[in-house]
Amino acid sequence: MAIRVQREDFDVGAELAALTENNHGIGGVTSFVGLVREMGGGPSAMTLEHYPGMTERQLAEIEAEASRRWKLDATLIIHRYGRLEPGDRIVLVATASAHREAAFESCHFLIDWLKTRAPFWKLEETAKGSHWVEAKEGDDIAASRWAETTANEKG
Amino acid sequence: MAIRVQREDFDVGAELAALTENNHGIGGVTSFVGLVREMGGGPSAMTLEHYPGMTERQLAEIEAEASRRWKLDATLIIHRYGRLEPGDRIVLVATASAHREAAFESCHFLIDWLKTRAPFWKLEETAKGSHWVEAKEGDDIAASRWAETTANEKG
Amino acid sequence: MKLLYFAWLRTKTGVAHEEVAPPEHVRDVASLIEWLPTRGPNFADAFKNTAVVRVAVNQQYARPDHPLKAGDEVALFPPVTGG
Amino acid sequence: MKLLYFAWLRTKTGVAHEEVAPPEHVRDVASLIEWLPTRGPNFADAFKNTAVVRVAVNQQYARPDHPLKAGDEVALFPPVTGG
Repeated sequence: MAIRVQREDFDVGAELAALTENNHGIGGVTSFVGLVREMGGGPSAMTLEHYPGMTERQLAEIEAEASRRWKLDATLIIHRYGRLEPGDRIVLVATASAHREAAFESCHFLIDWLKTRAPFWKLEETAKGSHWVEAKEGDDIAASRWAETTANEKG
Repeated sequence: MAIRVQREDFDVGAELAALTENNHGIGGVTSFVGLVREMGGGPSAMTLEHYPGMTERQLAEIEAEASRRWKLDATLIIHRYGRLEPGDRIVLVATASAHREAAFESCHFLIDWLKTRAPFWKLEETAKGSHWVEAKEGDDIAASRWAETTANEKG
Repeated sequence: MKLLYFAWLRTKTGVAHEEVAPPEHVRDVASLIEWLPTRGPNFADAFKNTAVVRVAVNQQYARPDHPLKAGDEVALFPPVTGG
Repeated sequence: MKLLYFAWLRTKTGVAHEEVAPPEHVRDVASLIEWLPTRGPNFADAFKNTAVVRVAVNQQYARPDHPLKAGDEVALFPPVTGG
């Protein structure tokens, strides 16, 4: 159960290996790596702003909620901030469980909730200057399919 | 779109990095790593037997089916055979897409189908000797939720 | 009371964080959101459309009826776009 | 016709692969599965419960009515347990 918010890149292989080390009850690890995607109109970098303190708190709450809902042996969320370029890793979410269903569902749950609740904002650089990326309604819909009591906590 | 059936271990971080290299249209990579799980009754190794030729064929068909169903930028399946010990990696399935829903669903689809169609068999070593692991009905059920035309192809 | 602004709420107001002593009638999130645009043209512009403003009190998402008190840390930001 | 056996079908029959010339009436997967247990006690034991036997013809899963011909590669195995 680990949360890290950092400027630096991360080593996916090393992180996943550390997650399952010495726990031979784990049957599977599902992970999601989010990358900076190049939008139409050529290369565009972005800067991720966040709310230090609240970010860690929200991620820890999301992670605790996943551990309540599924039987998990280990979870990891790493989210970067600062300036990132197309192809750069932004986020890693990984969940380990005895069974693959729990690993898949909890990992999917974590990234969906993270996208609607973790206080990060993307400032995209384009040829015409910088602009703040608008939230996608699809993210709220994706998160809402997991909704139970947590759904109405969002302000 | 790559399939590998091998005795050797694999480097998850390097494999995932290679999968997305030079494709900046990819927004997310979902991966699943299956591990040898220690069963009740202490450490137990296993030997994975497979049907060379048919394995690669089946995996390639499953992968092609995933690429028909979802918009994917890259997919990778690596499956090991031979003797493995608890904690060892058995399988890696990874899918890359512009959008995370496609990556999650296709990765989940691939591992569910792989578990019911790829010709691998586990011979488990226990204190009482070796025995062939029996197929879990749950795997058929997990795979059947993806069923369309492919469901009735299984003999 | 400490106010923090993020993303375009920060760039529009021109303020990252500040200490404020709001008038007496500001007792909850809703009344704070009503008061803020009265503080000058940049605030009026930033809080033009309050439907897209999210609020956290002491680092937790808060609803309009959430009460506010002197020592609170109140953050104002648009819908999040991380991940 | 080449036959391959995997997992406990291999250990029970004691055969990994073999070349066979089945009798004339063996024309599809179903009739092959009926003929095999008649080949001796180890085959009778291995094919006691044919409901759990899976068949692939030329490396593709095949149903009972799948026709067989001389040069086919036919694999017999229990439900798979990989991944």
